Amino acid sequence: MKIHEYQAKELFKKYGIPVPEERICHNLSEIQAAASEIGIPCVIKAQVMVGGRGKAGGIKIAKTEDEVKEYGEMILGMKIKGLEVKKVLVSEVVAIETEAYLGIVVDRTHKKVVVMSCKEGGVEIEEVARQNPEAINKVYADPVFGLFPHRARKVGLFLYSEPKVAFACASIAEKLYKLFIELDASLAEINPLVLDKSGNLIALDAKINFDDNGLYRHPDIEAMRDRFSEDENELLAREKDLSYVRLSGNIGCVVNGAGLAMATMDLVKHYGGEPANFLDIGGSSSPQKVMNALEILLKDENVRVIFFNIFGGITRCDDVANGILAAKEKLDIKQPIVARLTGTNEDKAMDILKEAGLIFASSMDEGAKKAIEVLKGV
Amino acid sequence: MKIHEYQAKELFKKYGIPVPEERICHNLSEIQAAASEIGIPCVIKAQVMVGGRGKAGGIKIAKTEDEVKEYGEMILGMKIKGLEVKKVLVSEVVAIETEAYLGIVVDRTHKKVVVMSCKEGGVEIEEVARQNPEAINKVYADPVFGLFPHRARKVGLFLYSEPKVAFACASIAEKLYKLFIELDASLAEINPLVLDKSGNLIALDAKINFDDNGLYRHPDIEAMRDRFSEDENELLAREKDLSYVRLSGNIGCVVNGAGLAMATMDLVKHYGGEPANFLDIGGSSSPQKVMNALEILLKDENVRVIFFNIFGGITRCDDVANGILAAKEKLDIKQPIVARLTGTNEDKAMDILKEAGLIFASSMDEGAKKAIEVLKGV
Amino acid sequence: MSILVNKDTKLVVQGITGRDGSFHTEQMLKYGTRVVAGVTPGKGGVSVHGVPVFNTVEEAVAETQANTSVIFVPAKFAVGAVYEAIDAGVKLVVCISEGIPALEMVKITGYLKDKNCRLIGPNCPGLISPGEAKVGILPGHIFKPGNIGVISRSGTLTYEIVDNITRAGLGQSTCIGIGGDSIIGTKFIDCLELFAQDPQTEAVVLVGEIGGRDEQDTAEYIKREFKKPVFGFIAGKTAPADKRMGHAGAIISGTSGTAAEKIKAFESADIKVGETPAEVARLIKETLS
Amino acid sequence: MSILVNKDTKLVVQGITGRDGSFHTEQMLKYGTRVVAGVTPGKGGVSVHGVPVFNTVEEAVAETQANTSVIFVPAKFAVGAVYEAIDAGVKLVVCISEGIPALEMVKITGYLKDKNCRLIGPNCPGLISPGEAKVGILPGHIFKPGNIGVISRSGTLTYEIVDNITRAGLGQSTCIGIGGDSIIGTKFIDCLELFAQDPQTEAVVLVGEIGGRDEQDTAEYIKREFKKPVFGFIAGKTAPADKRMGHAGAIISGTSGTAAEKIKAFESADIKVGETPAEVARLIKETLS
Repeated sequence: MKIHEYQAKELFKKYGIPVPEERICHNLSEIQAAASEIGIPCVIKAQVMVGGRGKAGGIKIAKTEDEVKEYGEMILGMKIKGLEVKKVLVSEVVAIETEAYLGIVVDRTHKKVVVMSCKEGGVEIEEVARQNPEAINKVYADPVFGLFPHRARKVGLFLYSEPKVAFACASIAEKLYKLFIELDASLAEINPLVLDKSGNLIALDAKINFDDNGLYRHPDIEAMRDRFSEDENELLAREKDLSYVRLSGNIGCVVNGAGLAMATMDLVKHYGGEPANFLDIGGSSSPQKVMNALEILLKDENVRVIFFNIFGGITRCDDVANGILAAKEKLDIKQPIVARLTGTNEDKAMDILKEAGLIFASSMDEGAKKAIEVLKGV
Repeated sequence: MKIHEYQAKELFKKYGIPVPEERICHNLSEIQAAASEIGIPCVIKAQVMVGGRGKAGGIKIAKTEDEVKEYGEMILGMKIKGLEVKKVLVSEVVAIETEAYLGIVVDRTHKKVVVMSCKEGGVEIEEVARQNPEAINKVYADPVFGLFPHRARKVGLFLYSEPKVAFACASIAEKLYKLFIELDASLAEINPLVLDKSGNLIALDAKINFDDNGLYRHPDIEAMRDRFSEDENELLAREKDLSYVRLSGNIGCVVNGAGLAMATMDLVKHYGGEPANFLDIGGSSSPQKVMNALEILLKDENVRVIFFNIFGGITRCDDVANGILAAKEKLDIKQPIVARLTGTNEDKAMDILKEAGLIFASSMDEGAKKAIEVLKGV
Repeated sequence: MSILVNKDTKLVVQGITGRDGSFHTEQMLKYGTRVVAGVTPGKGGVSVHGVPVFNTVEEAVAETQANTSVIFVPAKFAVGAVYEAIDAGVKLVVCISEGIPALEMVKITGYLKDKNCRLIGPNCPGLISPGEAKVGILPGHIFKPGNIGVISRSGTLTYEIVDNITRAGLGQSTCIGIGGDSIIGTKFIDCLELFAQDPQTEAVVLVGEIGGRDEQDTAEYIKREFKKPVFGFIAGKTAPADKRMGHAGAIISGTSGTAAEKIKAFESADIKVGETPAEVARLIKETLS
Repeated sequence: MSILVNKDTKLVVQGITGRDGSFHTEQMLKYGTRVVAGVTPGKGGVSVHGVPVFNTVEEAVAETQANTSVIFVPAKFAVGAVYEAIDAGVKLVVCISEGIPALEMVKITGYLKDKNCRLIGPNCPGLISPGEAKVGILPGHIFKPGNIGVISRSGTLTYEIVDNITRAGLGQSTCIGIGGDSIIGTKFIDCLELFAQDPQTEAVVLVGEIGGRDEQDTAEYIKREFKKPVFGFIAGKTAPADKRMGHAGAIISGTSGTAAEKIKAFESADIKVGETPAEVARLIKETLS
């Protein structure tokens, strides 16, 4: 789960990580009030959960009251990578001496939490990792003992030569680590970490992602979820305990298992079609779950054909078949359905569906091809 | 550091460990009020930090209002093992089905925290350990991962066969462990842990000792210290950063180093004398520290001769000598002083002290003997 | 031969009295797995499908000499169940349960460091040595004893590929679902090291997906020292960035962890990558015959 | 020969710029110890008594190949200093600092489990191999090279006993102050195992005190397998119960950990126990000549 910059900064504050003076605003008058409180010049930052806000014109320094109004009006409501800006952050201007990068992630390879730092700030760390990996300093936390103070100092001493600043940075690294661990984050990033002209460190931008598996024990974090910046279908799917991701194609896919669901999308594409979604109905799928899946799928108006790819194991094909039948009745499905149901109780499924007007396929390749053919015919 | 039963029970409550309904009282009217609130019959328990309160008559069940008054008056102010009872706990009567022992300590041999349990409650666990060790179940916490839930369940399943009670007990063990770790305890004991007639577990008595080395990070625990039940000299010594323990003899000992201080006491006893105290003035002792030591020592009116046993290393004998001189001047010391000062700057010390009227010894044996002789002569 | 599980596997099922635990105990027994014990705290003394149930894994191991555990308990209790299994001294722990926070897996990894125990999963279908033993939820009937080792981050996708392999007339030595989470107990390389030592295994199939760089690390390892032929499949070529595709570990972070880079890494290590699940089986068939 | 420290010891002093660290660095240098580096975070670049100071132990080890660390930092930072030393790969860490909570020592013990590193202390005077190297705060001049190994829970009491031994004309192979806390890195038995292997050491003195049962455990070990003559002293025969006698570990709990039971255990293992420090030296002299 992602949260906005302003939310991440609230958490930073709670953990004692220094952030600029700033206010979150929902409309122009709030922006103007915030600007006069914080002082002009000030920074106006679009709050959308994508990178590249600066390049897209979503971050501006307003030097006059007029500019506050101008940029405020401009940024509020603009679209960045398809996302509408509904909130902006009005922030003090920080006198930047140097910019650095400080981030924490779980290193999947070493199975440890790693603190990454880079003397260049504002960078896309994955790009640096690819092109100039030695510019990144990695300091690992012990899997059990956490980030030892001496390792935090190592982070600080890598970024700054002045001991006072280095140890202030070490303290920030320790706090960021504490936040990361206590909140089950999957990413916590200060980018850039700014050393200002007075010699103080300050987190100019903030990004925190959370491990979905850990959210159950952090209702306060779950409550930060911005439902308006998420896809409606994806929200609905999560509520119904289904995994769904919207794509831009027109062949709706219903699959059991995440790997097979991805492979199904890939196969559709392989044969020249365009998948409309990723959808995993999970292991022991009841007819009701199949109903729910179809209901979500059909909310996407781009879907023009539905492709069921079920490899029965724990999932029983007859359960899926019953779900399809029930859904057809209840939901008035107009789109043709291509069904490939194999494995546990596939014969029963065929019996159930034989009168249902489906297009059957005996392999996933055949299913994908038929779905594409049908589409051309429709 | 030790605390009273009622304080331990307050901590139990905070950690969710069930305790009887009870009130702490300082005088008879409070006792009577508490009794009527809690209901009669009730238990009246002396709050002193020693074992064997029951045997000493410090715990009584009052069955009538008259008995509340009678026992209240009797217990308040009584002396148990030399300690005056200044507070009593008035507690509900629990209908006991079974009694067990549940305690947590640091196992010095294995360097781990261990949960000890015994199906017999109210016992002196060290006695059981000596006489019937197999009656004690030991479950170790992992040094880093703590008390795994399955190990806590093992504790519960050892004490109780009924799963519901066993798991309730496991939960209590987990809470007691949490308290132990979070508060730097050195002992946390529920003795007895009672299963009442309704099938509920309840901590009928509570004992918590704390690791002095951990107290600096628990000011709230330090604040629980009952200064009135500690020896005045020992309190004063702690404030002055000296280790002092009062004994019943008349030869006051001033030594550098805890081991040597004990050996000095033992030596005094060995040659037929009676040490008045343990006193370690520590490593790098300044003249001021020696002054402080003598000041504390002299508050003990039993002290009739003072024996300095200093093995100079980091401790400089001249510092000690200067301290003695200064103290003699300021404190009007009437008792004879036997001094054995050897090691770093011992010659300087002799120069400083040659006119001070001390009795010198060249070895600790000689010093101990001279102190005893002097005493006989005085 | 085979790796990790075989006829000597003596299995304890943690969470045996639950719906999934009970169902799959029956399935595993039917397959011929020696399920010797079950554990559900507080249910000690009952039996499930004839398997005795104990209160603790320690007891189960003491009474039945179980050497392998499979975990079917809800996410909130799964972490504790893993520690209990390791603590009881079993040599192999297979955690089917999903939903374990990544940071708990980091800690479990720390706990395992000095233990003589291997963890497979979590969030995995388990593993099977066809004809010998099945530990987990894989549908036994699609497997056939043979010489192909299969290692996969996925469940049903594995079945799809195995089904194709079996239909192509080939069998499997051992098939391992290593799990779809970002931190897992046993990774591709760990399995390859075992397959390298297993004379029965003549070739290996790696079924990877987007997210992380386990496939890339594995490709390096294979270049360096793995001698048997390897085949590969990567799911998620059409997956968008920064979206979790079902599995907690199946996520492209920014521009890293894409299917393209994984396929490239595989190909650089001479791993034959199938475009479709069916093609994987064809490639194996062509190469091995 | 000797144990643990010798002419090859290359020492890094943690907290070298502090009052105690600086003073004892000078003392150790004067004794002939190879003090190769000091560490104080933020003071990297300066030098103390000619010893270069680094910001981290890692750097110090990299630059000077230090293999041993001695810690002189306040209690609140001592725990972190111990982890830093272990983490930097030194083989021996000697923690002079006192005041470390017992539960922190429990955790440190857990951390040490799979490390090739030994901790001595905390709350100890350090150790000395006379004529070779001194690591800690022991007064060097009272020691003399020889064949007696000394292991002690105490500081000045050890000096008292060593002084008597030296005056009796005998010398020491290595003398180790293991520390007065309840949980310590290296115990009597650990040292005895090393002395057993050291040909220079002909006899060993154990200086124990009230509290715990390390002396009792040690007596069992000696009965079982330690072949060299052992002498003993126990401090605290007159100590009352339930009172901490200076050292955090010197406390009789109820009725256990008394001097009497320790002396009894020693005697049952044929350890000659001196009634007074001077008698210990006499007993050794008598036995060895």
